[in-house]
Amino acid sequence: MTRDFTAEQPQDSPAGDEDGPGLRACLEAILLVADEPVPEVLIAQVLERPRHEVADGLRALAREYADDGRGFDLREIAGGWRFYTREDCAPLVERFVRDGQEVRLTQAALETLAVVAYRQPVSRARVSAVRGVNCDGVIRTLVLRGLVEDSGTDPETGAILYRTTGYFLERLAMASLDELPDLAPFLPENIEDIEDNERTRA
Amino acid sequence: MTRDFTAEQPQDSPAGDEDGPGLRACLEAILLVADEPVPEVLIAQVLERPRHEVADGLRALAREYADDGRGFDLREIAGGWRFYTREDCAPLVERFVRDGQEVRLTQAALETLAVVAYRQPVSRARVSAVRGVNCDGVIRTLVLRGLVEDSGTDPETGAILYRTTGYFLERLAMASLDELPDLAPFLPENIEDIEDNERTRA
Amino acid sequence: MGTIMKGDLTAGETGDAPRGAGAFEVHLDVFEGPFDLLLGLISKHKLDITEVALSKVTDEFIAYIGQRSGGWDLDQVSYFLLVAATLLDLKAARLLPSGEVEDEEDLALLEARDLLFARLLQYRAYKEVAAVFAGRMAAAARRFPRRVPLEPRFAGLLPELLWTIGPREFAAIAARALTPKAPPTVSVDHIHAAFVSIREQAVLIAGRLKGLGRASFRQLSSGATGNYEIVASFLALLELYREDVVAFEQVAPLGDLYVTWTGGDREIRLAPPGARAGDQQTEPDEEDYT
Repeated sequence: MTRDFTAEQPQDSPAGDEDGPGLRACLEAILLVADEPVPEVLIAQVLERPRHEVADGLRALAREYADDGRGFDLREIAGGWRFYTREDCAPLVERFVRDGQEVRLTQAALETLAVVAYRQPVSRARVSAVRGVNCDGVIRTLVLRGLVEDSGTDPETGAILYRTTGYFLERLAMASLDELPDLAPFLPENIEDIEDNERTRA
Repeated sequence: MTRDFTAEQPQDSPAGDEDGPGLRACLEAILLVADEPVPEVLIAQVLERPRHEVADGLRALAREYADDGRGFDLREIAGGWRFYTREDCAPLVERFVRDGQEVRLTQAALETLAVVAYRQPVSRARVSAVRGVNCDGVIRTLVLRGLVEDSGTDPETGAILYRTTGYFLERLAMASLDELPDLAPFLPENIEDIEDNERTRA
Repeated sequence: MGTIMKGDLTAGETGDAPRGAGAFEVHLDVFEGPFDLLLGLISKHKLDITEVALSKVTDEFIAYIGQRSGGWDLDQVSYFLLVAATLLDLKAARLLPSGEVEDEEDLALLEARDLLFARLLQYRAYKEVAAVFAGRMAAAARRFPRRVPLEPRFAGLLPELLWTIGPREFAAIAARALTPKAPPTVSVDHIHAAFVSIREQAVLIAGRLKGLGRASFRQLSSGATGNYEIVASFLALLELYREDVVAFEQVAPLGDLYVTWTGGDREIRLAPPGARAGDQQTEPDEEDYT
């Protein structure tokens, strides 16, 4: 484990002096965790560098990846930059995506989906509190499977809220959420307590 | 910047003939789309290559990234391989990632987690006996955080047993539980006696 | 997250949490349990855990318990009392002139001490390794994993889910997920508590005594199938004494207790249980029952 804290940037200097990571490394690190195309301006802001420098850096990097025959490349799409798999690796990636995934939802996934369906829009923290276990990974799977989607943020907490999708309705053969069966017959009588209980826990 | 193409594998192998991408590119492409640690075996299956070849390829790639000072890094954690940002890019990535901050654990939570990690599978009563204080609430929090999970019940007492999760390994950046530091140097010699005693009391 | 351990008790390489040397006095109330407190006290006096100046540590430990008012829960109190009692025991043993004779009590004390310190050492080990965990977590948090959605072209390739449930099954799953889990309870099914009625015992004993006139308690309780039944017999006798139908006689302290029937032909009819709860304790109790 490195105890090397030279990476800490001094407040006044832009990223990438002698001690810190260079521009190339900074761009790579940011793009690696970006979950949607990142505009040049945003990167420039984060790195505190002039935009043209960032733009040049991104283009150089994209060229480098192509020349080196890497498995990924960097593309500018929809006003932002993002890592993509290289075109000629597609068949393998396809095989990986097909083979690596379950075709059945786990019990945990079904329960999580049910909580989202009846409590939507709802935050991950809330779902986890209701189920008593961490649901972050399961919700990511449900999003990946197109059953659940982002529906904005909670105005108070800023937490992302989730709701079910049209595909979810399709799978359950329902025209709308109004057709979700009433929970009352399935619940113990003290349903009021449940609501209260959840509120205090969540 | 490497221009070293020795990583390209010999022609006769299925996933890397003259026209197709080499092993290095394939590994990069697959890991780029993975959102959780990918076991070597799974990659070997998808690429139809011997596992040791894949293992060597992954290690070579990780070394190459480190030598080239890239912004990302390949690491084997929680039973599989995955792209991570490089450590000295952390300040920039933190600035970029919105909700990425992990909540820091309290001292009580850390100690409880330590007892569970070394004694797993273990009941709440056992953990409480070791710490000399009731740990029920802390364990509930650890479950909610996804660090600890239910692993069935003790056949004798019927008590729920707990163990650490894959997310726990991720948080500690360990490939497996074998990497837990050795506890022996810290412990008294007659630890067995304590164990027995606890069992009768717990 | 105020940790109170001094440097010698922490792995000391995490470099993250503020960990002042003067933290001890300030954060006295953050001690989470008796082991925590004891370790804190020991490290405060810079003592080796195996050669603790017991009397001093014991006094401070007891003082700490005395200071705390309110905020205790039963669980905590019992843990603290257990440790305090052990410490007091050990302190008392130190204060007494130590003779050559190793009687059983001495041995028990030695065992208690060893056990307490062994458990303390064990606790300290986990505390140290917890500090290692904190360090590793802090370091690991500086690296971010790639965790992004699939490119759209691949997302469409995911194998179609097998979906076998309908809305009703789905609602049942939701109801189960939304029902609060029952709080864990300790099962007492395995305890076969046989209830013995004191009134029944009283009637039984009265019957036997009427026939015998006089009998020892040993004799009267000889048919008992367990301790609880002996206790019940004894309580029954006290009830009969209150009814003024028996007399007790014990020649020597710890000697046999003799019971004489003085009630003539009286029928025994005791009040239902609970009607006079607490009376028993106020009953004169001169005799030295065994």
